[in-house]
Amino acid sequence: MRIACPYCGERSLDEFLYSGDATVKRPDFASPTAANEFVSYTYERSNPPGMHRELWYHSAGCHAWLVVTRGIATHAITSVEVARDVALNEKPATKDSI
Amino acid sequence: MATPGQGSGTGSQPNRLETGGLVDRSRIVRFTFDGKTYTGHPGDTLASALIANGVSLTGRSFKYHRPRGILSAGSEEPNALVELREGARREPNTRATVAEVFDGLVARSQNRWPSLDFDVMAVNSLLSPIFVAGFYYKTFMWPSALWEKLYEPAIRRAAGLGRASDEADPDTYDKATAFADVLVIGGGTAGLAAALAAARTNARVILVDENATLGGRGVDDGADINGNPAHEWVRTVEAELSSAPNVRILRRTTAFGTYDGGTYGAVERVSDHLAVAAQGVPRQRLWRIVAKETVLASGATERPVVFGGNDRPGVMLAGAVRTYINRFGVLPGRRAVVFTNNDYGASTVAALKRAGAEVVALVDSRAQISDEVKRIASEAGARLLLGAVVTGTLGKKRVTGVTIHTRTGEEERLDCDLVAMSGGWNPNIQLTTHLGSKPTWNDKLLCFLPGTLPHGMSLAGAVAGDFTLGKTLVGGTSAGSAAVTAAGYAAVSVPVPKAADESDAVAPLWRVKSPNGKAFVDQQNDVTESDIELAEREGFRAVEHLKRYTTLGMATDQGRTANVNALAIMAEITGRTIPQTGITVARPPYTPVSLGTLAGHHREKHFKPTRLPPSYRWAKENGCVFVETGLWLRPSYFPRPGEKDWLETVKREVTTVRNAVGICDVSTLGKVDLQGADTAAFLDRIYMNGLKTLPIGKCRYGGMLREDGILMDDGTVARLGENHYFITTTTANAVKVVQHMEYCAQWLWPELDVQIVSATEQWAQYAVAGPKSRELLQKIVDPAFDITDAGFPYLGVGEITVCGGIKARLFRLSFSGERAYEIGVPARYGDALMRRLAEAGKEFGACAYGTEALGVMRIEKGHISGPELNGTTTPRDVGLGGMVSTKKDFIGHVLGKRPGLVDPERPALIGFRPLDRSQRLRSGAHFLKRDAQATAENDEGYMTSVAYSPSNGHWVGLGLLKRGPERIGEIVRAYDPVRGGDTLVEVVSPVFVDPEGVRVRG
Amino acid sequence: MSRAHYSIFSVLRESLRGHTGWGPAWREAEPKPDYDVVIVGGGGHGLATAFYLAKHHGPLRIAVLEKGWIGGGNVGRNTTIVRSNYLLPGNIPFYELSMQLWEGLEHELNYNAMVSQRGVLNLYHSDGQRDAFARRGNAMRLHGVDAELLDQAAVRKMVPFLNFENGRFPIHGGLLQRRGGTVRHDAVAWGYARAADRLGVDIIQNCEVKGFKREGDRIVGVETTRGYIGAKKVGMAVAGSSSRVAAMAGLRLPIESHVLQAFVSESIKPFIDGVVTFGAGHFYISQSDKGGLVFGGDLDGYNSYAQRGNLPVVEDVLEGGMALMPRIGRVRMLRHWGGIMDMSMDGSPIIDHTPVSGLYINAGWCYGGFKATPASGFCFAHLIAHDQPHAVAKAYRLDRFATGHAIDEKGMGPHPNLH
Amino acid sequence: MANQTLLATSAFLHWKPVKALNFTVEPRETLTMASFAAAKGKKDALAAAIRAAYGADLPKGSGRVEGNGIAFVWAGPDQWLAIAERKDGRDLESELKAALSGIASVVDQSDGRVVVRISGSDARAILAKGIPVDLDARAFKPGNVAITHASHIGVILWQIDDKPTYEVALFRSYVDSFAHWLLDSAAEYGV
Ligand SMILES: Cc1cc2nc3c(=O)[nH]c(=O)nc-3n(C[C@H](O)[C@H](O)[C@H](O)COP(=O)(O)OP(=O)(O)OC[C@H]3O[C@@H](n4cnc5c(N)ncnc54)[C@H](O)[C@@H]3O)c2cc1C
Ligand SMILES: NC(=O)c1ccc[n+]([C@@H]2O[C@H](COP(=O)([O-])OP(=O)(O)OC[C@H]3O[C@@H](n4cnc5c(N)ncnc54)[C@H](O)[C@@H]3O)[C@@H](O)[C@H]2O)c1
Ligand SMILES: Cc1cc2nc3c(=O)[nH]c(=O)nc-3n(C[C@H](O)[C@H](O)[C@H](O)COP(=O)(O)O)c2cc1C
Ligand SMILES: [Zn+2]
Repeated sequence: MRIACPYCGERSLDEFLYSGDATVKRPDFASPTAANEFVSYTYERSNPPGMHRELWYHSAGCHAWLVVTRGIATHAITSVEVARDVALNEKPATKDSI
Repeated sequence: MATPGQGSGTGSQPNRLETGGLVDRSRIVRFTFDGKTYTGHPGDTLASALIANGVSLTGRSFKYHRPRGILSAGSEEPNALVELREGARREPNTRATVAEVFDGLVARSQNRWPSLDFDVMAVNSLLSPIFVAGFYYKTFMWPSALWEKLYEPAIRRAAGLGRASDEADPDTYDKATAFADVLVIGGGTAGLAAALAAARTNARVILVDENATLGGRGVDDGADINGNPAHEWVRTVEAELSSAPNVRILRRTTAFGTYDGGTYGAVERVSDHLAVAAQGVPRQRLWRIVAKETVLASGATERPVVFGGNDRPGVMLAGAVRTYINRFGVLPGRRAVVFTNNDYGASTVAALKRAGAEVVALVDSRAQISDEVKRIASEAGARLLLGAVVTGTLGKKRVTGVTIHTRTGEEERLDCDLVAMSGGWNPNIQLTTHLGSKPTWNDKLLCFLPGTLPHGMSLAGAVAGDFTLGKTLVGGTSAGSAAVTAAGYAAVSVPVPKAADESDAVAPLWRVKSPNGKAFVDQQNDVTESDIELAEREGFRAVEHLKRYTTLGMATDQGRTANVNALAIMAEITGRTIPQTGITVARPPYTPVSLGTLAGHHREKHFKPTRLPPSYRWAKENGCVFVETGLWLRPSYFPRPGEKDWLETVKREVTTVRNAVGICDVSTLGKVDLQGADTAAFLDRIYMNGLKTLPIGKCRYGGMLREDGILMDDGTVARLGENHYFITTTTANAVKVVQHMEYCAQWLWPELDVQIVSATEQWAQYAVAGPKSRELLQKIVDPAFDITDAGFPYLGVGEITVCGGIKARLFRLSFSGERAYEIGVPARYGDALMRRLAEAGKEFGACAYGTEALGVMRIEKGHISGPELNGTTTPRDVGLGGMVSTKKDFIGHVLGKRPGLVDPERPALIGFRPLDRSQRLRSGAHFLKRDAQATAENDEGYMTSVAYSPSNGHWVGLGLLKRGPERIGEIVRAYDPVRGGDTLVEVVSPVFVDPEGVRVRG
Repeated sequence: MSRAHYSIFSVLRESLRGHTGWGPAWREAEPKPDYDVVIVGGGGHGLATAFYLAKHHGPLRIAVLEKGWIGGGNVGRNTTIVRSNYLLPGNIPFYELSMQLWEGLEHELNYNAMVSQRGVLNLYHSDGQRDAFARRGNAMRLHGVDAELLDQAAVRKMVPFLNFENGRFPIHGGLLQRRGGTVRHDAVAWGYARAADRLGVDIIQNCEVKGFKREGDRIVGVETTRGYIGAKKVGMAVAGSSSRVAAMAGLRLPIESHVLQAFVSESIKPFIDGVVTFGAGHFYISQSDKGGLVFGGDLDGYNSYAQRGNLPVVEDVLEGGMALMPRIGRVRMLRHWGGIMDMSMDGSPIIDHTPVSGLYINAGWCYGGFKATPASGFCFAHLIAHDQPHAVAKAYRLDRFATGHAIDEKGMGPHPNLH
Repeated sequence: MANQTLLATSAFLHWKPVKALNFTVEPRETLTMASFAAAKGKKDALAAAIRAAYGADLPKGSGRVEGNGIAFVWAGPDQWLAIAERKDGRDLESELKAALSGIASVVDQSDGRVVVRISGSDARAILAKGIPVDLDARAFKPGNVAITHASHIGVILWQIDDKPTYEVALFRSYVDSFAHWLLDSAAEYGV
């Protein structure tokens, strides 16, 4: 498998570490149902047979976290995005400042 | 007409033709087989050289120990497996058909005793009525103890083919990555045509072929291209490709696997054709080839026919017979029967005739054949037996004749010493299926063709079902052009060479009904057609069941010559079609690959890189004993002359620290520099304890959790400036912590302004610990800096200079519980600083100490380390519960509160000492109540760390004990049956030295 | 003749008549309209469950539905190691029960699955690792399981062919479980299938479950590629397909699917007797009765439903191999393949009810479920029959992640690919 | 004892100099290096500051540029490694800190990483034995940078000229293992 890092170009699998589902979002710790939400966030996975959005880390390369969309049954990769950009786009603007 | 064995110089090779073949007749090489010396020529394979010398018995079969000879002329060979070379280079199961001969080659037959000619185990053949497929599942069950004692050892003694060497492989291997616009796999006529078309565009082309010479079957068949012998065309193309800078030809290189993303694994046998690899040259090389486009031109493998005694030496694939004649100039037999179901029989008849053999008969299972074939047979003086089949072979260790079942139902015997058989061709489609694609059956060509191709792959030649020479050239040229266009180059038109299209007509013939004797489907694994019938009877009808039950196709050849016949027979028995029956999954490698090649450089000592700390040299000079910590070699202890064991050394080191001063290289700790306006907020979300209030110029101990509330790492956090922090991690977790921080910064909280840089290697860092530590440091710290307790109190941090202006960082931290500092200097000065500290420390009685003493002192102080931070403990478990903030969000906050993690029954950290103070403690011992039985129900925890405490004069331990902190004073058992230990220990405070913490503050 | 007892006598008898008397090891059953219990998945666990249900909890009308051919999943592609050398109290009794069931398996099934207790040796390379193994060995001994801690000399004596002299990570010793060993993988599936069939279980191949039918909160049957099949209770034992099958019932599991590769070398004369695992790299090895070196290493590292591996892991595994035993350099790899692991979030299995009444789950076996096959079947059968977990499997709850009772042998936390 | 200065220890103590016909390896010992990363929202300001100070345009993606007596090597998203000769006590950490105050974080790397220069017509073939990046002249040119690994050792690699000459930066502690691999790989080329 080869992953096209948006920064480094296409590299072999052994430069990357897989790190799970990119669709689960870390819940708010102050939510009244935080306990359940964190369990679901941390442990439960759809693990679908089709396309999967998942996190990879370019560990032996540029250290960027990436969101890779990949067919789980085919290993075919359809997109590789910079995780930081994805996260910033998905975050509500109000949360941008702390 | 060439005649065997009469020419000069080949007199000792009775079956060498006088002319012909591509071997180098000007040179002679000597080799031995089973101790006997023979000669051959460069360019010979072991098989061709054995044939030249009239050797036809080359091995014994796996199960029945039947005599076996050479079936093929290629990598599909199931029978002629030998042990090659000797001693440390002994190499089992090498196919004689691909091993090139060289001067001094030593080969041995295998799986026989005492000799190939007389093999005692051949009695198995007599027992073959019992040893049918799957017999052992039904037997050897009673009495059960005998399985391990008797049956299995007996089975194992019989198991295996060749012997692995008893010594480490002395040869070297390496690996390389190559990138291609177009990769062409197979250097037959199709592959050469494809490579040429692609190469002329200037695209980067890699051509691999598993053989030493290019040309493939076109050369083997002695065909003509553009009106000249095929090998001349091959030579011209090869010359052009060799001189093109954009082309790399890898000969003796097998593409063994197709992997995701256009990656192919290939193995180049760089030196296998030599007696010993040249200095510095590897034996073999693993190529990872990354190709934009790939043309697979892997050709086809001929199928045997399943008939009685079809495994007898002298029965050979017809194509192989042609190869031996045309490529090697040897004649595998003088009186031949050709047995086939396709028009290619004619070319075998012709080749044999041309080589001077007598062709006794052409036996063709088809009732009708073309006039052209008939003409060739009659020209060769061969009897034509149409609609007839060979049912059995005569002879013992070599065919002496065959029995024929004629069209009219008669039995006939023919004398012969060679049976050239062909049941049709199977395209070598394996590389198209490695990514899961299913092949499709072709009813006209009677073979499986590739199904959906892997991304970027196209086909050329016989693998695509283009079985005729003319078509391979047309198909190869156009596949090469198409591939190179797809790779982004403008194709150049290349003239297609001309060759005749011989007929590829074929009719089904998988097995001969009512065979005379055992009819083998998988020759290496001794699977017969009756085994297939048995499997069917017992319900193992799915092809994959058939395979596993009979072991069909599971031998070293992976059933290259067996699988299709087998499933066709299964289809016939079950009344299904071949596509309904299906084919078993092919897996990499295409042909077996040496394990050493896959490891390359990374073996033995060089399995993983070794990381050396900055003062490694000093430590070495001072007799240090090192210990592997991850990839690092860390100083473990520094024995001095006269010390009788490590314990004595460590005691001395500890005592020195506690009473004077010691120096320890702690450079391997992970160090991370964090800067940015939001760093404080960022760290606050990563550490379980509050860090926002940490003043500039101060450090604090911190702990990080995983999101599940379990401790991940601990270390110190130093604030160097308003927005500048410097943290340390444990050596083991340095990489993991950086990865985690990047995850948090890039994915969880990308809005924060924080920059994370690993600085582990920038700083050589030394712990200087002991009551005299400040005095020692005073001697190297430049006078401008105040390191008095007032100016530089406990937990202070400062950027200073030492030794006249060398920049340094000083931390007042203590793992040992003594007054202590950590001092960091740029790594290049590490070794010199260590020397200087040792030198300057002499007057205080200083010594260097290593991880052992470090461990002792942290245990004496009740500090946690790796054994407590084992991925299953919570802060509370290890006595850090008080540190956990309840006010802020941080990773692990929410899940850390789950009932299972705050259960008061969870074992918690506490100290232990032996009741009998002279006794030794061992970590890994489990705790039981004093009077409790040693059962699982009574298990109350375990000892995590122990040390001999010089300060206490006895062993001390830390451990996780149920409600530990509540049980101080209780006596429990430390039960250690795996080391024969069972010690009464007292539950005590985990702090064994200076419980008030006075000394650390000075 | 399909009910023939297997023995040396029946084999001898058959050998006199060309083995024409053997019948199918199991019937090719056609699906009936409904069953008391339907087991989804004809792997080791599903077949064992059916067998123990029939044997201990009958009479019941039971079917095993297999989407392909039985034994084609992980039971047919694993490295065949069986052992009960676990660390945590949630695991040891369960795996020990399994070990004991292996020990009597041939007679229970009348099928020789070649349970071979040739020992499992885990090497250690540091003092820390030694102590961790001591802790484990002691835990085993407390549970009545055999464990021995060997020093270097003892390891040398036992497996002299390892690289003691020139290693990157020195071999200091090993933890040995003599009762551990290997079992002929395919024979486990076939043996259970045959034995279950003899007790009346319908084994239905080429029958893929495509959906669950519910009435209210209760399961009433399954939709399959061979039509609807009614069932009072449904047990799923589909290993690598667990998430997919559970999703049909609307469940999200604490599981990710990952590829694990396995390797076999060409057949060579036996020289490795037991199972050896390299503690400083990802490599473990044994030798099959046929002579092939059977070995493996780490997961490929990413989730997948494609039963194949990638090249970097092949290299990584062999680097471990050549670090540990450089004399195999000239032995050749014959084949490598992949299997889909149902990697749970703590690396331990799940045998439990689901929120859907009548639907039971057996999953999360990671790369250690082969050794569990007998106990898994035994306990799953117990659960399905009694609606109560079996005593040795009571820690394998689905809600353990919510309650904080994860059973994390490796201490890797919620990272399925690291277990 | 006078508080004399400390002498630096070479990271290349165990190296033997390599000079073959078509392959040379030369440690570069006299460098000062610092990494710097743009503060949030300061990328443009950073680029401007570097341009002003050194007359160089920071490479946005992977690449290496040279300024006045300094080279900037891309070292990851929004991160660069500045490299210069360490003559006359030059110290890039303090120099850059002064130039980039408030717009980038600067970290000294002069000791954490070491740089090896590898040159000659056999270099590509030798590096291909451990570096899984396409170094063919068509794919990788002077000024190109790759962060990758060489035989399990993390490296930043860039090309200097068409000879070709490359430089490889790696963490200091790996130097001996790196050398072992490199020389092992070069042996086939008579090195
Ligand atoms: C390479 C490798 C090495 C391993 N090594 C070991 C080892 O050494 N020791 C060990 O203990 N364990 C090992 N394991 C793990 C072990 O093989 C598995 O945990 C165990 O086999 C899983 O249980 P099973 O046999 O029931 O699974 P499987 O055999 O996978 O059975 C599940 C069955 O369910 C079927 N199925 C799936 N979906 C459906 C559906 N919708 N309808 C009908 N049927 C369906 C599948 O086709 C499959 O046959 C290894 C696994 C692999 C892949
Ligand atoms: N008429 C028939 O029935 C018939 C049938 C089959 C073949 N043929 C003849 O066979 C030839 C087919 O030409 P072609 O070029 O397609 O095939 P080929 O057999 O001539 O060449 C294929 C080459 O690929 C090599 N190869 C195969 N797999 C490889 C791998 N994985 N890695 C490296 N090398 C590999 C083989 O060693 C061989 O040299 C023609 O000469 C044709 O006449 C005829
Ligand atoms: C323990 C074990 C031993 C094996 N031995 C062999 C063998 O000797 N020859 C062989 O071809 N395959 C062998 N295999 C691999 C199977 O052929 C097959 O690859 C594996 O069961 C996975 O199935 P698949 O490749 O059809 O998907 C073995 C598999 C296992 C689990
Ligand atoms: Zn990258």
